[in-house]
Formats: sequence, C-alpha cells, structure tokens
Amino acid sequence: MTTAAAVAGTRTGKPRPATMAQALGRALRDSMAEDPSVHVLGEDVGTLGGVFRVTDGLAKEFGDDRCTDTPLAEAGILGAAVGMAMYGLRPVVEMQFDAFAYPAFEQLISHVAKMRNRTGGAMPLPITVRVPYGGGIGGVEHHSDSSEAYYMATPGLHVVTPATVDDAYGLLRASIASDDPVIFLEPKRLYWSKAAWSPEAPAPVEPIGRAVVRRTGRSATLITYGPSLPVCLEAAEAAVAEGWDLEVVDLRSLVPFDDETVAASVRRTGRAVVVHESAGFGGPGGEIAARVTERCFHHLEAPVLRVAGFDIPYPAPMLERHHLPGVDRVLDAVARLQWEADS
Amino acid sequence: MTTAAAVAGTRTGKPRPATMAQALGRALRDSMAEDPSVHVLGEDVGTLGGVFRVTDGLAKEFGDDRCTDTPLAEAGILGAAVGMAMYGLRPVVEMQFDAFAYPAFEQLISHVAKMRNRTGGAMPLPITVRVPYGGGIGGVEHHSDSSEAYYMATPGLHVVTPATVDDAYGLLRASIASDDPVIFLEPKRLYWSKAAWSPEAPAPVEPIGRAVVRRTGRSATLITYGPSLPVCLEAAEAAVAEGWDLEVVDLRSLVPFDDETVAASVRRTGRAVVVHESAGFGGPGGEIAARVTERCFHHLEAPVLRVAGFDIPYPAPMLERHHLPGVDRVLDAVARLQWEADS
Amino acid sequence: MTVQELPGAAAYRPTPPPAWKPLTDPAPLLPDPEPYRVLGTDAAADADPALLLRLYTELVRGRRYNAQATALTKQGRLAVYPSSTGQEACEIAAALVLEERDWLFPSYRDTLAAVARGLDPVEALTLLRGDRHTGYDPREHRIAPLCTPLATQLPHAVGLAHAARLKGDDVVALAMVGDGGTSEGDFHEALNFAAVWRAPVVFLVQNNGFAISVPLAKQTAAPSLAHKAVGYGMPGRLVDGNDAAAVHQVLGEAVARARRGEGPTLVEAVTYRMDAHTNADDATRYRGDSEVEAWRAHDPIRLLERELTGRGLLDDDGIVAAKEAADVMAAGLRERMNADPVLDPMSLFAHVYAEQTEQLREQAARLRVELEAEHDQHDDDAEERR
Amino acid sequence: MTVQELPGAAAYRPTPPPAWKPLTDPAPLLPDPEPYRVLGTDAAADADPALLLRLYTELVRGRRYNAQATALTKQGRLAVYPSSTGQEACEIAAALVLEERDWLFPSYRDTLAAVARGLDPVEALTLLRGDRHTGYDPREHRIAPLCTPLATQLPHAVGLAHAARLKGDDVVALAMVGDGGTSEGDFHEALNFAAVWRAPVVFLVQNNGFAISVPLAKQTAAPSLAHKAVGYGMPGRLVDGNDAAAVHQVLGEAVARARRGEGPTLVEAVTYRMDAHTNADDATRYRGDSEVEAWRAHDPIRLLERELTGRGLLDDDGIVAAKEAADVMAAGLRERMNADPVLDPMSLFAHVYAEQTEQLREQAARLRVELEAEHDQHDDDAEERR
Ligand SMILES: Cc1ncc(C[n+]2csc(CCOP(=O)(O)OP(=O)(O)O)c2C)c(N)n1
Ligand SMILES: Cc1ncc(C[n+]2csc(CCOP(=O)(O)OP(=O)(O)O)c2C)c(N)n1
Ligand SMILES: [Mg+2]
Ligand SMILES: [Mg+2]
Repeated sequence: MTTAAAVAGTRTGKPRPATMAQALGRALRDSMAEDPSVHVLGEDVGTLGGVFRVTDGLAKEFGDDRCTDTPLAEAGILGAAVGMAMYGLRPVVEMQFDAFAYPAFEQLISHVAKMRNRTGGAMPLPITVRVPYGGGIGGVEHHSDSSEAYYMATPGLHVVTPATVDDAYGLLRASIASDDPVIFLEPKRLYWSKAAWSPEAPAPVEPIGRAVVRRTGRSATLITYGPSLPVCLEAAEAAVAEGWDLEVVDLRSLVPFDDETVAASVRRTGRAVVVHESAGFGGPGGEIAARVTERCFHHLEAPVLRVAGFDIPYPAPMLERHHLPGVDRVLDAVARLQWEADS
Repeated sequence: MTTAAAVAGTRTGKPRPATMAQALGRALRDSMAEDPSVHVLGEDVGTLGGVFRVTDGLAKEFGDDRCTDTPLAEAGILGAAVGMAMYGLRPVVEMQFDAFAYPAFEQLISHVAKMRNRTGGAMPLPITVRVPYGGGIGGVEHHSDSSEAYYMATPGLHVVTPATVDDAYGLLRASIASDDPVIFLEPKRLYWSKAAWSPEAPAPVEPIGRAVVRRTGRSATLITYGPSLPVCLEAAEAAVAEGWDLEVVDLRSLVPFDDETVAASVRRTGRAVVVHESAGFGGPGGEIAARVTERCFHHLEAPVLRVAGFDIPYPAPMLERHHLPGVDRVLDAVARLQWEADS
Repeated sequence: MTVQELPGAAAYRPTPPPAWKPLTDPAPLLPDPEPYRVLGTDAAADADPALLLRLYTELVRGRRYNAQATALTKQGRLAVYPSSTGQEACEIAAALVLEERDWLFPSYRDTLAAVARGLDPVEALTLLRGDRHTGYDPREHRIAPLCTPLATQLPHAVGLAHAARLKGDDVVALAMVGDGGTSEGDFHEALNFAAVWRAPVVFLVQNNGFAISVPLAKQTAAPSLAHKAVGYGMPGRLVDGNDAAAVHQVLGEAVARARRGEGPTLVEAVTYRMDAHTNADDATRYRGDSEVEAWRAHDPIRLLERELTGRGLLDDDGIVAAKEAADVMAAGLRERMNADPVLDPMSLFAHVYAEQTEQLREQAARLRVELEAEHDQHDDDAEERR
Repeated sequence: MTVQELPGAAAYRPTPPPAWKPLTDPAPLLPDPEPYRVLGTDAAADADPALLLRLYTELVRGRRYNAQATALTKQGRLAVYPSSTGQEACEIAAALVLEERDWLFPSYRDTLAAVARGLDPVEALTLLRGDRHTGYDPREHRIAPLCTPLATQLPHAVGLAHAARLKGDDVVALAMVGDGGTSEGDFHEALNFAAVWRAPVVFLVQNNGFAISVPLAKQTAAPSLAHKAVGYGMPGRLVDGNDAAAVHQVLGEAVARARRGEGPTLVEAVTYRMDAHTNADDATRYRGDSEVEAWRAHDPIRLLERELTGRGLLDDDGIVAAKEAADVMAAGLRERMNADPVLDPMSLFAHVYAEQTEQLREQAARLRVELEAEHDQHDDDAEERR
C-alpha cells in the first residue's frame, strides 16, 4: 500500500494518481509540519499507520508524541484531546470506524461541542475528529454506519465531508486549521478512489462551509455529499438519455450549511432530490429538504424528494447493495418529480 | 411531595388532580404489579424515589430487586438492562437527565436498537428507557437538553413522549408492554402539570404510534409534541383573536410516525408549522416538515415552517426564556404562512 | 457553625472517620505473582487424564478450524476472519467449563469457543461470511451474538447473570474480552456492577499481547490485567493462557465460585495471537518474527502434547487420530461453506421491530418492486440469449 | 500445524509465557490499610504550624462560604447549591497544594476549591446563579469549568497534563471527583491514560459516602476506592478527608511526585457530606441523624481546632478573628450576589462558533427584532401609565 509518506517523497509537482486516503495522509503531514501544535492520536494510528493507512508514516516522521497510539478507549481519547486543546494543542483524533465513535458521544456532545460557548469564548477547542463512515465496503456489522445525523443535531460542531481527492486534502487542512471542533467524516468506500493529484501543489485550503456545483444542469438538482456524490454524478450521466439535465451539488459541509448555493440551484431548476446513504427517517435529508422548501417554495414544481438508506440497521455485507441508494433509485426519484405538471 | 404510592392509596375512582409525575409513577407501579418481569433500575430510583420522585414507593412495595439503585454509570445500567432483557426480564431504565443518557449511547445505538434485527428476531429487547428531557425548569447546563433527534435517527428504537397526564400513564404502560425498546421522553417542565385523573380507571393503554388532534381548526395545523403542546394550545387560543382557527396535532410518538393523522390534518388546513424546543437544525422538525411536504405538496399554500430552539447549546437559566419557542414565536410563524396568497 | 460551641482539645483522641471501614480484605483478591501453570508442574499430577485428552482433541480440532476459516477468507468465502490460532487453550477451556444452562458471551475472535460449546461452525461463521449478523439463535445455544464493539458485551453478561440469579436459576455467564478491551469504560462499569451485585459471572481476559497493532505496554501500566480485579473487590486470577489444563482449572474454579453465589472473578489468561489481527491485517508492520517464534515454543498444543506423551497418555496413533478427526471436521466445514447462502433481501425489513411500521412496509414494497423489475430484466436477458 | 513436527517431551521444562513479565511491582501501589491521619497523631509534630493556621483560617472561611451560598439559594439568588460543608478540608487542601501555574479540575461541588485557589466567589458561583455557564476565564485562573457530567473532567485533566509535559512545562493538574463518579467509564479511561502516559496528574476522590442518595456500599465492593489505583499501575493513597493536615500532606506528595515526572496518583479522601446533596435534595429520605451526628464529632474544623488549641497555637482571639474574617467575606459575597446580573440575550449566539454561521446570524437577527418589539411594548406600557 502506498502512503502519505510515499506521496510526500514524490515531490515532482507533476500530477499523478493519488487515492483519497493518500491525500488525507498528506493533509495531516503538511498540517503537522507547518504547525507543531498539531497532534494526531487514536487507536493504531502510530506504528500501524491506521487501519486505513491514512496516518502511515506520521509517527516515523514526527515521533510518537506527535502521532500517538493510545489505549483503546474512545471517550478517553476524545476527553484527552479536550485537555490537550485546553492547553493550546490542536489535536486530530482518529475514530477507527463510525460506530466506534459512539462511546465518545458524551465527551463530544457535552464538552467538545459546548466548551467555547460555556466559557463565553474563553476556551475554544480546535479539535478535529476524523470518522471513517458509511458502507459499501463489505464490512461486518458496526463497521458501516452513517452517523452524520447525530453530529448535525449537535450545535457547536462543524460537520465536514469530502467526496473528492482534492477536497480530502483541502477540507482536512481547513478543518485542522479551524479554531472550532470539526467532525471530519471520511467516506470509507472512497478511500481508494483516485484522482490526478499534485503533491507539490495540492488543492487549495478552502474555507469550510461552501458547497460546490459538481455538474450544472437545468432539469433538477441532486443535493448530496460524501459517498453518494459518485452515485449522483453517474445518475446524472445516465439521465441524459432520458432527457433530463441534472445539476449536482456536493454539500461538502453539512454544518455550516451553504443555503445560498443550494437554494440558488433549486430556484434555477425548480426540482430537487436529496441523496444520502444514511437512513432516511431522522437523517440529514429531512433537514435539507425542509430548508430548501422553506427557501424555494414558490420555485418548486414538486416536493423535494429524498433517496436514502432504508430506516433499518445497516445490513450484512451480502445484502448491502439493496440498502444503498444507487443510480436506479436516484433516477426513479427524478422520474417522480411530477414532470407531467409541466406540460 | 405526593407520590405514585400516595395516588395508589387513593383508590376512590373519583377523578382528582394528579401530576404527570404521579401518573408516570402509577404506570410503573401498575406494570410491576401486573408483570413480575418488569424491573426498574437507575440512579437514585430506589430509596430516594428518583430526583423527580417518579419511582417513589416502588422499592418499598416491590423490594430492592425490582426497583434497584445502581452504581453511577449509565452505559453499565443500560448494558445490564440488555442482559436482563436477554434473560426474559422487562427492564425499565431511568436516565436521570437527558444529557446523562449520552454515556449510554454506544449501548443504545449498537445494541439496544439493533439486537432484534441482528439476531433475526430471535432476541428482542423489551427495554423502556425513561429520559426526562427539555428545558424550562431553570436547570444549570447539561440539565435541559432536547435529545430526541439522536433517538429518531436510530432505526430500531421507538420514541414516545407524552404531553398530558393521561398519556403519561397510557403511553408508559404501552411502552413497557412493547416487545421493542422504547425511548420514553418525559418533558421535565410538565412533571408538575396537573389534570383530573382517576387512579381507579386510569387512561386506556393505547398502542404506540398514533398522533392525536388536540384541537380542531381550519386555518393551519400546528404539529408538536411533549413540552411544546401547551405552548401550541395557548397559541391556538390566542390566534382566535387574529382570525386564525388553528388545529393542533400532538404527535405522542416520533417513531413510529403517524403520517396518516398528520397528513390528513395538513391536507385539510393547507398550512402547517412544526413546533419543538429542540434545536432547529438537524432537529425533528426537518424530518416532519419534509415528510409532510412529500405527502401534501399540492395542498400546501405555504412551505411548512418550523419554530424551534435556536441552533445553540442550551442557555443558562436566566436566558432560557429567549431560547424556548413561546406563543409569540408560534404566532409569528403562523403569520408568515403567506396568507396574502389566499386572497 | 458548630465548631465554636465544642469543647477544647482535652478529650481528643484521633479516630478513623466514623463510617469508614475496609469493605473487603484486599489480600485474597490479589492475583498470583506469576501466571498459574499446570502442565509440566507438580499440579499436573492432579489433572484428570480424560480431561487432558479431551482438551487435546479439542485443541487440535480448534487449530484446524482456525486454519480452515483463514483459508476460507482467501477463497472469498468469508468476508473476514479474526483467527484465534495460539489462543485455542483459552477458547476451548472457556467452552468446556460451562454447563448447558450457562451462557457464553464471545467477542468477534471467539467463534472457536462457540464451536467448542457445540455450535455448528457454519452458524458460528455466518457473521464473518457476511450474509447475516448472527447465524444462530442465541437463546437456543445460550451464546450471545458475537460482539464487535469492544467490551460492550460485558455489561450484558452481568445483567443476564443478575437476572438469572434474581429468578433463582443456577446459571453462570462467562464473558470473553481482549487485553485492549479492558481499557474501555464498559469493562469498568461491567466489573463494578458485577461485584456490587455479586452476579454469577466470570470475566475472561485473553491477553494476547496486542490490540491490533498496539502492544500491552501502550495499553496499561498495571502490574497485570488481573490486578484490575482488586479495584472492584473481586478476585483476580492470572493464568498461563497456553496451558489448557491451567486455564480449565482456573476458569472452572471461577465458575464454581460464581455458582456458589460468591460473586464474579476476573481471569487474565496470558497468551499470544500467532496470526495477524485478521486476514486483512499485516502483523509484520508492528512485531518481529523472533517474538512470534518464542511463542511458538510455548504453543498450547505442544505443551499439552508433551505432557500427554511424556506421561504415556498419548502416542503417535492418538496424535494421528486427533489430526484426522480435525481434518474431517475441516473438510465438512469447507464443503458447506462453499455453497452460496440463499438470502432474501426482504429480510432487511423483517426484524427491525416486532411489528413492521407503516414506513418500513412502504420501503419494503418499494424494494419488492425493484427486485421484481430486476428479475424481469433477468428473464428478458435470458429470453434474448435463447 | 506445527505441532506434529516438533520433538517429544524430552527437553521440556515449563516456563512462563515468553513475553510475560509483571509490568510493575504491585506492592508499593497498595494504599495503607487505614486512612492516613496527621492531626492528633505523632505525625502532627512534623506539620508546619504556619500551614496549620493557614488551613484553619481557610476552613473557617470555607464553612462560612458554604453557609452563605446555601442561604443565597433560599433568597432565590442561586438556582442551586451543592454544599461542601464537612468536606472543606479536601477543598482547601486541593487548592493550597497547587502552584499558580498548575491546573485545577473541579466538579460542581468544588466551587470552594476554586475560591480557595483565589477565584472571586461571585465568579465561582455564576454557573449556580444561572446567568452564565462559566463565570470566569479558565485559562486566566487555570481552573477548568465546573464540571457537571460526572467524571468527564478527568480525561481533560489527563490531556492537559500530558500536553504540558510534551511542551516541557512544569505543570501539574489536580482533578476532583466524587465516590459516585468513580463508577463512570470516564474515570477508568482517564486513570488508564494517565498511567500509560505517566501524565503529571493527581486524582482526588472525595468519598463523602453518598452519590445523592446512593451509599458507597451500593457503589462499589472494593476494599477502598484507593485500591482502584492498583489496576492502573499507579499508587493509591487513602487519607482521612476531614484531617486537613493529612489531606494537604498526601496531596502535596502526589503533586510533588507528578512534578518529578513519576506519574499520576489516586488519592481517596474519606469524608462526609454534612448537608443534603443540594438545597433541592431531602437527605432525610436516605440517611439517619445518628450517622450525621457521628460525623459531626469528626468535623474537619473541630479536628484542626483541637490540634491547634491543644498545642497552644490558637486561642479564643484567634478563633474569633478567623470567624470575623469569614463573616466579612460572607457579607461581601451576599451583597454582591444581591445585585441582578446584567445579561445580554444576544450573547446566546456570540460564542457557539469562532465565526457566526449564516444561520445563527439570521436567528440572532430574529431575536433582536423580538427584543426590540418587547422593548417598544414596554415603552408603550410605560407611556400609558403616565
Ligand atoms: C469500541 C470499539 N473500538 C474500536 C474497535 C476496533 N477494533 C476492533 S478489534 C480491536 C483491537 C482489540 O484488541 P483486544 O481487545 O486486545 O482483542 P484482540 O483483537 O486482541 O482479540 C479494535 C481497536 C471496536 N471493535 N470497538
Ligand atoms: C453522567 C452523569 N450522570 C448523572 C448525573 C446526575 N448526578 C449529579 S450529582 C450525582 C451524584 C454524584 O455523586 P458523587 O460522585 O459521589 O459526588 P458528590 O455529589 O457526592 O460530590 C448524580 C447522579 C450527572 N451529573 N452526570
Ligand atoms: Mg488483544
Ligand atoms: Mg459522593
């Protein structure tokens, strides 16, 4: 497996294929090199380089004190990170899988999210919590949860998720640089997705909170993020044959939410579908559909629809393809956007 | 403080004022008397009778083994309850306050919600988790969270919340009788709300999952639950003077969600406002507004609006009144339902 | 303030704080200074030869099971396999000390314990094959679902044992966890509940030296993991986890103690994970060959085989017979795992709740339509090909 | 399978498992069999008289502070007050053993420790008055926010101490928690991290006998809470929590040890909560007068006063002077707490994020409109009344 360190070694400047995992590793490395207060901690992040090898090479380059294998206790990890941040460090915590962040929820909700507020701004916590999330990798139970709804419902957190190799780098750099706690959700099944990428001149570090239009179109808007972006882009290509010209918005940041970009797109197209893996009920789609409707009601030709995971615990590997929103389901939803009403 | 035991003593059959806390205590008592497999456990639930006195008298009547003061560890309490349910008991767990349920989230999400599903139906967990929630009681930080969004986003749980004394009894009985795990959210500021109540013939035990129309009206529907029901009823009364005849739906159960009752109401009125204390962003209102819109789009004269707590950590007592949705905010939202469009 | 009213120093004699008394004598709770061993020691003379032979057959079978399951990952028949090669003595002993009415709480690494308890290996491996989350009815076998979120099964074991005791049933629960798992809050809460409730539960920590890549020294600074018992007021026992006779004896005593109503015990079995964490892991990244080799000399089968052959209880024929029995089991397992499981996608909705919600009914209906369309498409394709 | 290839029993000598060695000697980690005491014992002779007098003044002041704060709840000037009456020796000693550069991590019950460290009592009580969540700048005073979710402050203390050490700063963190809090998973995880990292942190458990209504016997079956230290590989110290000199000495040694880089210590101070859990609690529901009275005879101020008067270090004048100083403090506190705090509702949105989000700006704008309307209404009403 090539690694961030390997990428770092290849300082040619010429774009070459890199995976999202490599771009993330590089973002960590560059942040650590630039700012000695950046510390990485978590389970297996040191010697092993993380189970997804995102932190590979960091312990070697920066030492065990900068990239630390902790005891196996997520509340302890995040709680310790709080203390480190209180003393002026900038901890980056890795949770090994989505479901294994749950033991840390009390620390997250009652402290990480609230500390700046409860101290009247005196004690901000610049902590980044990296959480590999979502399914599609054939993981056994508890390894494929889409947990973004929990984070979105917690004021005080930023919730960021990249869908491209460039964003993986740029958004992680921005998250680490942020003076607020950021939940950085890494779509597991995109870890090995590749794009041409120049380690010499990596993607710019963009401010957190801006969505981006990945594909322009006039018929309807697909609103999505993270693991579902490739699905939506593929659906948009397939839709051309059916006569639909779909716009695709990649949210990138669930909190803060970029109402402006999203609403502008939907006002243009008049129709929208929200697509995500997370269970539909109580998932991000409800919030997104509600806010779009509040802002674009008189522009809407049809209700904003949602294509989401079913309202069930994540299935066993052999059945996950039936659960995950795929191209067909997206196109079905687009078909249900009451096109007859037009004519 | 009068207590469940006291109420139980007064078997006159004549309705007399009872508080919601008393009705809850009576529901626990009757469930325990009827079914020896019902066990109550939590912090301070025994000798003290709970910090809200809901479990008062139970340890005395049923013994320490049926109503148990546990060590102070919420994951341990809920985890032990899982084991007890595996062995055929029907545990009722008390979490002392909303924010103190967070340490138990891993047990809740990864086990309680999933156990029936992950064992192919072989091992259901009939656990009721009572969680006092919401604000308005002048509690210091961490004592006033509205945590319902977390539970709603977790498939496998039922999420129930009473808003009246009768429902407190009926819904808690039904929750304990349910073969599925139920998160039973008790609106703290309604604990001392009173209603005429007959301990001899308490409210019927209704199936979980039905909303109820608390006030019929034709102008618009207020969709609400728990602590916000009294606010909505008051707003509806006040709205009469402005010429609005508001319908008020009390959801009672967030999961399962009663789409039928809600959609029927909104189709009739053509306008809706969702009202809750929980933060707006990522809160229950988004889901509710989205599903109502999906089902009633062509009946809607205006987008479904939301009146919710701000997207902030719960404020200190002296400022909480500015945070909580009150009558004026509800009326403001009703006024924004684009009435001009009608004429 | 009461202070000023009180008389002066005259009558004052220091006393301990009024309510204070040591709740338990700590001395009996402390583990032995070294892992307890039977094989090759004087204690071996007391061991029942039949038991030793039984353990031997099971160890050989267990080793073969581990090898077979690992092979199945290579053939794509298992999604993942966390091998217990090297830890068979713990797995087997944990299964054998329990009565039928007792409960076992295994982690993801403990399918072998479940199999040794009598579970069909195919059912034990279902989770890891990936067709269902749990391949068996936990209540039928009194084996909790294999647990992945670390240490979360421990409070379950406590609650179950407590419930059984409340019901007057003579049932013990044995819960398995790794060295890494002892760092989780749930470990702490479970042991504390167990001790306070005097629940009939035995905690078996398999200290196999690593939590994935993290060695014990980064996991704890305790004298031993068994020493944690003292802080809960339960006895801690330290045992050589590769000595099947010793593990069986120590666990057996702990189970008997629990059954007598004397409460929980924490057992640390010192062992070693010979394979990588799972087939997906690369152990060379974090440990050297020499360490592995040192442990190979302390192999659980080897230790027992030497004892048995040394005492003339086992000969070459016996060794071959055990191996052959294991091969038969493995061949059967291989064959049965080679069949594709038949799965019904509609099962996704069947067991979320006792009664399907309206919303799930709708979602199920939508999936059914999709599946029918897929099916028709499939038929059309077949038609075309004709 | 390697087993069959290996030679027979000949060369076999039992050895402990290869990698195994006891990580630490457990003996020095074990606490004394009884709570350590100074006052009234031979050890008192070594105590610095100036320190004892200082402790005395602070105890008296602390007792008065508790009484005053409780009174403020009755006058509606505090939303709630969890009194530390009876526990002043712990509160005061915790504050006094720290250097200015050190950090204190208090729980909701430990406002007195914060005040004894030098924090303005009004700022210490702000949370409990209800106008803001934290009344002071934690970094300025090196006092973490008063912590309500039990035991969650402990990993913070570990992380902070660890960070200080990494930065080469000579800083110790002292974290306070109750007997009930020791049952939480966060307690376990924090102590384990501290020991593994050898973080310069001292954990002070105030065992005051109760977690609200739940007595220690329902909380733990351990020989003592200090015995929990052994399971983490750190020393456990047991001390009479009402003996200010003893608590000061034991905490002082633990702080010194931490500062020397020798790692964390767990100190259990055995004490008693003389008042109810908070003013809202009714302690008669769960404990009898006789227990309270027994502890009154072991009152921390009484113990110290007897020592000092017995040794002629304190006379009636000194007692009166201490009391008067305390009264002055209380009067000032009362007066300042009688003023209504001036609050800006717009502050609700000011510190959620470093930079306000668009959504919060919108919400703030809406509230501003509401407040203006309220204000106008208020003006109109006033106009009318004229
Ligand atoms: C709560 C939780 N956190 C993290 C993980 C990921 N994980 C799986 S196994 C493992 C290491 C476990 O080590 P140990 O407890 O020693 O058991 P072993 O694998 O050695 O048998 C980790 C970190 C998990 N399953 N659950
Ligand atoms: C996580 C959590 N659970 C429950 C509570 C509610 N609660 C507040 S104080 C208390 C008792 C704490 O007892 P102890 O730790 O002994 O401290 P003491 O109050 O005696 O100082 C409880 C249960 C809480 N604050 N946090
Ligand atoms: Mg291990
Ligand atoms: Mg206490």
